[in-house]
Amino acid sequence: MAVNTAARGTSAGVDPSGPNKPTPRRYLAPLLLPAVILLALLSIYPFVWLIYMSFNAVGLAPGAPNEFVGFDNWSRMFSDSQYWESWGILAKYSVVSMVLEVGLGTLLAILLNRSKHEKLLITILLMPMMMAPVVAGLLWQYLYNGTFGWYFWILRSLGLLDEGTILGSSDIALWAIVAVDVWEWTPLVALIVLSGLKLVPQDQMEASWMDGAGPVRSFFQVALPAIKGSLMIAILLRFMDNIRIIDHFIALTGGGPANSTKILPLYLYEQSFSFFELGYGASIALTLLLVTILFGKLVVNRFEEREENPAKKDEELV
Amino acid sequence: MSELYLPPFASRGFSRRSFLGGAAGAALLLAGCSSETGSGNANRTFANDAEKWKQYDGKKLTFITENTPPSSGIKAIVDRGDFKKLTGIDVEILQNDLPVMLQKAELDLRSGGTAYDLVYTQDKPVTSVIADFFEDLRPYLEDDSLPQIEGGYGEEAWYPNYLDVASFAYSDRLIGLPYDAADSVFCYRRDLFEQYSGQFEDEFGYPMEYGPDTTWKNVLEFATFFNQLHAKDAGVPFGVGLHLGQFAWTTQLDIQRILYSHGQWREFDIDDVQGSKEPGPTRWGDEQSVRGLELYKALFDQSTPDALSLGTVEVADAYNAGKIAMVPQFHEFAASFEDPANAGGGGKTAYDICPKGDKEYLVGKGDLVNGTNCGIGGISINAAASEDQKRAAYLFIIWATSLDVQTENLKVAGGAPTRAAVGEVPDIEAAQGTPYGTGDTGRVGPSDYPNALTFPAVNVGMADPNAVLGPKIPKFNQYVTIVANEIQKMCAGDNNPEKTAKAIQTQVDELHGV
Amino acid sequence: MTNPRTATEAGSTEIQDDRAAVKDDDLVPGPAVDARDQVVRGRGSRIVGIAISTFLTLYVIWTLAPFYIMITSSFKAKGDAFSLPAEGDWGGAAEKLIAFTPTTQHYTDLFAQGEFERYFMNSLIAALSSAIISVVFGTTAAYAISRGRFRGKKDLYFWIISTRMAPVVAVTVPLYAIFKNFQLLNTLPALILAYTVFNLPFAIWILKGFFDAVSYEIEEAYMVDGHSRWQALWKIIPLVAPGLAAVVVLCVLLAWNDFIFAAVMGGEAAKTLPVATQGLKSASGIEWGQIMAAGMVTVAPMLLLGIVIRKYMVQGLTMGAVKQ
Amino acid sequence: MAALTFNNVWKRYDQVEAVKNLNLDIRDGEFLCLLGPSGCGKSSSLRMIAGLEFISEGEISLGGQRINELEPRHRDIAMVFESYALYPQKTVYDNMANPLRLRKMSKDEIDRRVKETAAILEIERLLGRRPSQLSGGQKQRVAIGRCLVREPKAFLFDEPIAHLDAKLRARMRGELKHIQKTLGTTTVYVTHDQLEGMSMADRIAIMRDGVLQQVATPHEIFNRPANVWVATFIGDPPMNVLNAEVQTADGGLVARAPEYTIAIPDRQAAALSNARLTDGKVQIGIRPEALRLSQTPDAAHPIAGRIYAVQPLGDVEIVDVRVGDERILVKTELGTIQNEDIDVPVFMGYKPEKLYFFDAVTGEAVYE
Repeated sequence: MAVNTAARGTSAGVDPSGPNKPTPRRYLAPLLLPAVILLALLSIYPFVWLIYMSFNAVGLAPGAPNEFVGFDNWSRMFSDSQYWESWGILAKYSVVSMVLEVGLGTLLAILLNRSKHEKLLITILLMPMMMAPVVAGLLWQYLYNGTFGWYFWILRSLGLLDEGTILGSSDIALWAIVAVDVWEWTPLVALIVLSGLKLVPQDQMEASWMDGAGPVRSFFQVALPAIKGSLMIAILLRFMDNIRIIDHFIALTGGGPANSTKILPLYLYEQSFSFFELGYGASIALTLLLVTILFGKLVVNRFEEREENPAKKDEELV
Repeated sequence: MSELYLPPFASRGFSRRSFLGGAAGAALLLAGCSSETGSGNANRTFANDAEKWKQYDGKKLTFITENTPPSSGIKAIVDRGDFKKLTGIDVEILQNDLPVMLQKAELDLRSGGTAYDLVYTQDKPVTSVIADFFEDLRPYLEDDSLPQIEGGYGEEAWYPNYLDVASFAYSDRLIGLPYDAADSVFCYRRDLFEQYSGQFEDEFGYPMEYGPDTTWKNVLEFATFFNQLHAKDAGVPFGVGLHLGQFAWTTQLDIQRILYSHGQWREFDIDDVQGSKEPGPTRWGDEQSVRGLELYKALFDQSTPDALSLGTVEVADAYNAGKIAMVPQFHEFAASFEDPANAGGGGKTAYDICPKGDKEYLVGKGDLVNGTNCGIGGISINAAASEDQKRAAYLFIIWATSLDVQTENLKVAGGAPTRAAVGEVPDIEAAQGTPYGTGDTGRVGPSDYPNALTFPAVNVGMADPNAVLGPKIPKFNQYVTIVANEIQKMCAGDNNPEKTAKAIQTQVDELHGV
Repeated sequence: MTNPRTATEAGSTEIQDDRAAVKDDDLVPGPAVDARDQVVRGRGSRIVGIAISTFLTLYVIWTLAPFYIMITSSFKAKGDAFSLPAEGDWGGAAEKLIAFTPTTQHYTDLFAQGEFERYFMNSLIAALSSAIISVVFGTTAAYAISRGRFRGKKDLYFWIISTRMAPVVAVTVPLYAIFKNFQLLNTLPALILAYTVFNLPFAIWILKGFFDAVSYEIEEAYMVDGHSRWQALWKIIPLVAPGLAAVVVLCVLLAWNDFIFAAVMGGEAAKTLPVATQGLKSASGIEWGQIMAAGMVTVAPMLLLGIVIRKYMVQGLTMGAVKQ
Repeated sequence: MAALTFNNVWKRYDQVEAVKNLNLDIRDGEFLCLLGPSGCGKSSSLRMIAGLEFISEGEISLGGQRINELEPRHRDIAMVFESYALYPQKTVYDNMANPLRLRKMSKDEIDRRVKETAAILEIERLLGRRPSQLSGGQKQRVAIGRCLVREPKAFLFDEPIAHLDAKLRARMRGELKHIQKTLGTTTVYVTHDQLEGMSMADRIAIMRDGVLQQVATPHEIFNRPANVWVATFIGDPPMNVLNAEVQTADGGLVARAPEYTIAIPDRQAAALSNARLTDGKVQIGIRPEALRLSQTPDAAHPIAGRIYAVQPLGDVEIVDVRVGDERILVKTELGTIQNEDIDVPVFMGYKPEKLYFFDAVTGEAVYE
């Protein structure tokens, strides 16, 4: 029964593990404040600025007045068909790359988990992640190139691509960028899931075999519930990165052809730094931020859940 | 953002010619202006030109420019010390991809920054966007304490039209001098034309020869022919290359050439040289624009299948790889077309003026011309810089656009000179194609100055009535983005030409608040 | 543990299972890692085994092929070396991919004309400085959050984390305006501060986990032994050293690979490698050989880091979701 | 229900041989306990039966049928894990129903069986809970329940009660034995605790370093251990083992050590003289309860020593006596020792019929 009280303690929000005993407050301030002030300067101040900008037509010249325009930027945004289309493209892009990355990554993790070459394979899998996304974009642009590109050549030689090129057709370009994303980031999903698999209780796995489950059934019955947390973390991290990082798009298509790859962050980039519609850009940025913060909340919750998990595990042994 | 564009004084239609015509008035005006610039060395007197050049010894200038060969050439010449020896001034030359360059320059200038003293101002993508932030050069032209432009400021020394395009936007302020140029010429595989001319005649009833009267419809037929040929495993894979992908403004130029050829159709009812901050309703959506798009779509269907991903560079790569028979291309690419290492290059290419409009695609009664467009790069001075920096920068401008440096640049990097006299330098004259109009414009063969091969075609293409120089509008980049997107959609089969023209019209008019 | 194939010695990413210690019979293979190899499988197992090997091999090829093409292309001379064989000519393709005369021309060009040394240094300075700032401030803050108990702690923590997750472009817009006011544009300090926006929260996030794992009793023991509270804190720093290493490495990686900040705020004075690489694309010709060489220069140091300190890379990239 | 046979079974992990040439017949309906210390190979043996480990060499058959190649799920064997291995996301009911559902049993049948089993185990009121809401003993019952519902050919238990507290363990021993006897299912039970083996098993198989030492009833194991190792492993406190040399004296045999001499009873003397002892070295085994103590020297208490420590255990006490370099434990009634001070001299006597003799080199027991 001691177990139950401990569990209750956890859910009540009291530090469960014991090590984090309180440090007197007078010690906390000098430790915490430098970082908090620095971060506030670099994030809250800009955030307030961003809100301010979204209600103004922003003049960049010194002394040039920012003209208060009320909700003009906002109403423009809601009636801007490209804005909504770009959300759609972002969603399409994220969902498809997510499905592929989670599917492939989970499969990889399972295979890695049983592999004798786990370390070597992880090292290899890390390599794409080390590459600056913009360099990865350039590299793949070269691979896709209709004149020099090996991947173009391979697809043509295999007869998989009869007309058009990879980045030149609005049907394919987005999927071509998905492929780059899958190439660079599936390993990340695999690593996170792998760490989840390490937590899969082997005894439960065996119990389910003894119960009569086959490999597939026991995966769904035991492994999946155990790695669910990891999978969620992987998915959320990838979703947020898709919103955060647009380097692949900048290097590969710049949003073309025919806006078919203009995901929202890229549209924001274009409005802000090609057309210098900084006020309008700020409105778009705020909506993106809002969504990211929602995702962020989910991620942090997941992490906290996972940190509490090992405790649960111990308690099963008591 | 609109308050940024309030013109110093409105002056629609004020052109260089009227400005130069009223010479006396101008002199008065200039005298008045020069007295304003009364700081530093402005009122000093110098014993000779050498001293004038040296007056800013020890200063440092920063020049932000595109990463194209002419700028690389200037950088090479600066780096070897030519300008420093003359003036004692150090120049840091920053090269970037044009969008990045524009972004940086625009951010700096709009915010009143002085990170860059000198800015490369390509006429439409850059100048039309940030024209208001450049120094008026008129006072400098008349300033005795500064060395003056070799050969003066006038048509005698420079290629026609270049001055107009590089010098003005929205006002009579003279904001730049032409420094390099990218003019469209028509490049085609002469070897293939000769080889298949007869066969083409059998099928189409006239010989496959390219000349000043060749129309876009002819080009379409040539392309169709080549593609049919390719279906039989002969010739090259594709008939014609287009500049549809990558950068919106090259896509806009690609369609603009064709549209202008038919009755000198323009996008806006504005003056090409001055441009306008309030261009009013666009002409997109009218019948001629629809016909033009139909022609463009037909050409697209006969072009490389990957045309949607090919920008100017990529289409040149494809041409060099021997995949394309014809391509309208900017004349600075001649250097790579003449490189014998390339399958499609190395003396197989002929250069001529862009095709003429075809009466079949002409709506109404306009003229049919050989529509030619360009990207003229000027150099301008950041108006926010200090007086001395601006004067030192002026020294750099007149040096960089001088005959000697342009000639040198052509040798070093295959630059694209803006002074007609460069073409008269004996070596370079010898390297040019045979004079235009002899029926054999395209000179073929290896050359030390491959770009010079295109000069005869450029000379005619960039002159009236063929040259189309506009539109200079503050929202040029937004405008071309709309055009490029809609045309790409049309080519991808999402929209027909008529709907495309209307879609462009709607969005552009909305952009300009019409 | 007598079984050499048990999990304990397998290193980084394996999670040690404490049940192994409780288990009476040490000969039972460690949990998770290898145990399933020991399970009796049905007849299809050989085919499954072959399928698995094939899949893994293909995946490794898919992962490495771009690197191979990048490396070889960076050593290929212009012209013919870059052309492709006829479609379907697989023999010719193999020849083109393997047999060519390597040249270091592109690298020489980069460093001779392109001022790549300077870009390299810019990248290095920006990345390292931001990493150091983040780790110094991050350590104290993480300690305080780990040990402290105060109202609003959760909200503070979430705010810190959400900063790390903000879209880069969204942050760039206001930061640009602010840096402009402070005349920081086009300087390395601007980049260093911008990277700190993401690196500092990341450092706090990871290091908090490490401090949580250090028992408070250790500090109490130091204090009982006669150290002050500050000395005690200082004494446990070595215990989170792996975390500090992980954070430095990951901060360097993030900053090194950034493009948007450097492109918008870096200017020439603070041009970094990714921006310089992208800048090799021009409107009048793309030197793929040179771009590939520049890409190699950009990616090689990080690859090296990745191989040398794989463990921390894995941890950092996964935001600590993978514990060592 | 079926018999289980190990036929020359080996288990190897890379360099290590975990089970060496195991031959063992487990009869139909028998409760067999695999007993041994850590690393003796008992768990590996059990897991080979389950199919959770490959059989490196040899054959295991169940009901006369070779099962080496059968996947675990096709063996029709149920297993209770040391950690219980309950599915945390499922309720107790679903945990127990899981194996039945995998066998595509009808809903009613599943319900009937789960409830029946729950009744046997007295866990009906827990059916709706999740494992995290259960105590250790309750989890243990659920884990057993998950096995019972299946009516498999054999039960495997892997240290099922090792993590319960002492009181609960004693109770569960009785219950497990009762259930096994009621169902009559062949059962293999792995433990390191000799008490569990002794109290529950029909027969005990003792393993050490992968080698089977002895298979016998608990009674036989205790009273006729096959070798010195088994002898000392079973029994609490463990059997005393003294080193001595066999010598001839007074027409009989004696075992002589520097501090004492023990006369070897006649019935064992014959065996010992026949046995080819190396250099006459012998080990003498005496269980602590077979020794008696006196604080005065007499003929019945020939071995002299000094008190090292006295551990009273309620009704009895364990006296730790130092004899020369050796220590001997004596289990005696409370109050035998008046003066418990350290180093007080004491004298030990023994029942000759309770002496064991082992070959000092091979460790084999020498019986008449």
